[in-house]
Amino acid sequence: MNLQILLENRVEAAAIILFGIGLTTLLLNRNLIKKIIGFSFMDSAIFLFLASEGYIAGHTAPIQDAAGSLSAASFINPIPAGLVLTGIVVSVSVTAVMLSLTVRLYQRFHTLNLDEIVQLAREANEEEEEAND
Amino acid sequence: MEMVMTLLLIIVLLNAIMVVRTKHLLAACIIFMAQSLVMVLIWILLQSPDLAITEAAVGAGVSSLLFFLALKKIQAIDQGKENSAHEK
Amino acid sequence: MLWWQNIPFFSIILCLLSAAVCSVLPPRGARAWGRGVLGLCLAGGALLLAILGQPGSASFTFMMGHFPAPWGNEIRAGALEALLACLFPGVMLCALLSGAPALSSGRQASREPQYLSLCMLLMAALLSQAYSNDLFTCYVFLEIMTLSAGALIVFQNSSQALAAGMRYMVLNLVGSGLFLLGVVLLYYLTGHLLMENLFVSLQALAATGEYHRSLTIIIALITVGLSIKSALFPFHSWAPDAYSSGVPSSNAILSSLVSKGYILLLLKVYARVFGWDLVLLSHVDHLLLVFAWAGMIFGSLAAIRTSRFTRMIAWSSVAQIGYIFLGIGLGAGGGYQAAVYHLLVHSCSKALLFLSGEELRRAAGGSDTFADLAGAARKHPVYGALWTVGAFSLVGLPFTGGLISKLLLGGEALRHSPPVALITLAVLALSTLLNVLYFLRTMLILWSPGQEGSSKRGTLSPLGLGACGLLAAGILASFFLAQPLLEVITLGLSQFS
Amino acid sequence: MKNDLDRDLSLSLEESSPQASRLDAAHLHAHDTRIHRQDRAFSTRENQAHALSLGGYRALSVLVAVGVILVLLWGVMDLPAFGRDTNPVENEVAERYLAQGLQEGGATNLVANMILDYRAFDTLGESNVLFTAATAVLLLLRGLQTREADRSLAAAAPEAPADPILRAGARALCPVILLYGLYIILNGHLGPGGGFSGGAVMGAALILYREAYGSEKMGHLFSFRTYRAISFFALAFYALSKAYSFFTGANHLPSIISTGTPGAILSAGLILPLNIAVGFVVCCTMYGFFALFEKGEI
Repeated sequence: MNLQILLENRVEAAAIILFGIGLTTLLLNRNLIKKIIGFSFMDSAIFLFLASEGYIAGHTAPIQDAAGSLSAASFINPIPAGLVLTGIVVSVSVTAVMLSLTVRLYQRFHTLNLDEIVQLAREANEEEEEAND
Repeated sequence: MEMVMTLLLIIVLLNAIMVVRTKHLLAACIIFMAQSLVMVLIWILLQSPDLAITEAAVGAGVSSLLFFLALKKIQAIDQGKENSAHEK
Repeated sequence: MLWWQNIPFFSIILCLLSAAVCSVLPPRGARAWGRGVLGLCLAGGALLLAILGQPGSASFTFMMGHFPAPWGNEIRAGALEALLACLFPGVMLCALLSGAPALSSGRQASREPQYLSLCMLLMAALLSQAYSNDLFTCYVFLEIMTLSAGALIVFQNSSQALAAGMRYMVLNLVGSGLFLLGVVLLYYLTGHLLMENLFVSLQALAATGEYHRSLTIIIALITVGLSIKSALFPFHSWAPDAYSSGVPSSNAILSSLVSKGYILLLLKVYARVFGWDLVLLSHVDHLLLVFAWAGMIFGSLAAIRTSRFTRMIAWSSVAQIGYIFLGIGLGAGGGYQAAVYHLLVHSCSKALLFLSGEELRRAAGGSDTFADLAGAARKHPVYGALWTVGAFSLVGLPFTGGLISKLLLGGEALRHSPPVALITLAVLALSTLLNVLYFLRTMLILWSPGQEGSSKRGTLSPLGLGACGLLAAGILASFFLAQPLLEVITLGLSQFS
Repeated sequence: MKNDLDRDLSLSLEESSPQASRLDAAHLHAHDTRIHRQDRAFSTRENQAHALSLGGYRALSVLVAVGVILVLLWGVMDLPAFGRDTNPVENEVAERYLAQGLQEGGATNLVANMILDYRAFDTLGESNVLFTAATAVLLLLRGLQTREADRSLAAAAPEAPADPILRAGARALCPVILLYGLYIILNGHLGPGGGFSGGAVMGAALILYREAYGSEKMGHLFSFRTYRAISFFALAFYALSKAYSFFTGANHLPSIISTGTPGAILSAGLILPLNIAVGFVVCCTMYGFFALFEKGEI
């Protein structure tokens, strides 16, 4: 019976699964590029969830004609679409910043592995400390 | 429409798993682009043309471009490092 | 609508506009503009506090556009918001004044306008966090905070700063994602995004007992998301690096303002969206209490272990964030009050420690190890004294605000059941002891007669000194004016619900 | 990995043989290297532990993912079903946006009404998120090329003269794409589209032109100064016009902005100018991202 509900809400279920995969990739994958892709997937999962909230079966996109003759009851909810629009902008902004940071890190450390980068930065720190002594 | 939606959702999830499993970063970025294109279709099915246009221009367009550029840059940094190693 | 009710709106718009303006001005112009705008915001906040802080005054809402509440967007200001509107620009102004030398020296100089532009964006985001009445607006400005704070870290071009910036970004994005999912689920349940409407719908839902499970999950998502972003104990791994690798002004802004912005948002979501009752029902306060206990001990232990001066200050932030969350975990009236009070005190103290600590470091030749800092305070006795004031406040000695917040927390703990009260008091005592240990050690090192030979008596910049002095005055004032301050906080919190 | 460890072990065995005890200096040197070797042996062992834990790490990732997914699925299972018109989100808020959006906002695209009129504060924040990102990328990547490690990079990848076909294609396509982007922006209040997507399309046209004709030629057309000026004016216009609208709205003052005739190109009050401003910001930012990633300079 639970499966029944899941199947009925399959857009939401897919969004949640995608969110889980994206979150885990962002958090635990060591490769920076994959982390960023994971972040993107996580965000699109949330947007998918949000957009599916506004969807009403059989209704159309909320675009009136000039005379305002279409019935308001024939449209889907415009709020989720607007929020997702904002969210997509935020997501691409973050992606650009993350990618530029990745390029800088690669130029400095020649690796895309975040664990190694943290390790190397720590070593550089200690060397500097020794040089100061 | 129901069937198409289900199919697209399955593709979305498969893409996500493939990104995690692939060894090639270029492949991962191409999958990212494919993912954006699938999302465009999903937005159209969900009756949100605004989102479809934006996703096509931004997700499949600019974002993917930035991913490829970043990879190219990383490759160039590698080559530059090798070159300077050879010079030494 | 009275004329002064436009102040919150104007300060947000002014900061957003200044971000664009700063990016096109030359460095000197941008610096002057940025300081001027922060000064204006501070003045506006003070005026607002003078009006709204009076006993019996009421909060007001301000329509952002032509449409009333459930349709349009809204901001709202009460006593607490006014207090924070003084704190945020004030501390940032001090950080920028005192940290100016590191920004305008050498290769950084040409990038200073961009730095100031980011500071302006951060200020706009912090103010919106305080004023906004809409959860999705909060999310958008949350992302501005995340991005601009990350850029402030990597402004310093060092390897450590870049690596710290990346770790910061990754964990903060996880936090944003969890928060956004929580907001989206809330919207799904209620169909609203404005806090008042959310509150009404959620109370109705809670009364019917429907969706209890989903509500618990939503509260957990938002709590964990914002805890990650404010570096509460088990999620703190990014914080010590991020707080200690940037330029001094970035360190001060990040540890004393950005984390506070997230805590403030959490408090607002608890009080104005869910209502305290619903939060208590979900038992998330127990979780916060445990995390806070662990963080208070763990942060202090780590601060003792580290051999670097700036990192020690950064680690002590982890412990201090634990204090604030201890207040939230203790809950019900007095706890929240203590949390807000400690939030104010910690903002001033941490900024002061970072900024005056930087001057001491420069006096010691730029080194960050304790061995090299020996005697640094003797070269700059004024900054030594200021640093000592900050340290006293975090230890909780008399005549500083830190004492009051510890008393408030201890007093509140006593009102709980014996096990909770006992553990809280024991943790408070232990943590204070550890604080004494490492701050006392550092002070002894700083004031010890060091090697005189390498003494480079740097020039004192009057502005930087004034800024640090202002922060120290804030710490002392929070002790001597504790009563009126607490009244304002209580008033502000009561206006929340 | 195993080979590495073997080699290290054999090295340390070699070292322990008593042959390096002749001269003090040599002894010291050997001592030094031994410490070094031990260090390395230590780190290899650590690496091996790493390799062993890689499997565990992967399992942990899967576990975390499955855990998060299950908890969330369990949590949303009792949420309202998909695609019904009785869900809580279909309340008076959405109803008013749909029923009165045309009169109150003036745009036939009701989503544009919602994001640029009803909830314009969010969108003001959104364009500033983009500006924050542009500033951050500028801080991170500007001047990257000119520094040490990358001098050789320029030599490794000299700017190849673009393909004549690409040039011809770009000459034909760029104006069309630019016009299309402009159309999307100007049509934002009448149909799907708007400043953001249109701006991204226009940015793509600029990027294509740059790829075909090289950054130098593009630099004449679109320099860093142009970039700064356009973003500044667009953002300032956005903030000021919205400030005017918020201020009049909150203080219940009459606003000079009228919604015009629905469906006409010059209608919907501030929505069209705002879309144009957003379009310019986005176009500049997208092109700026590209230029900074490619050359470290706009």
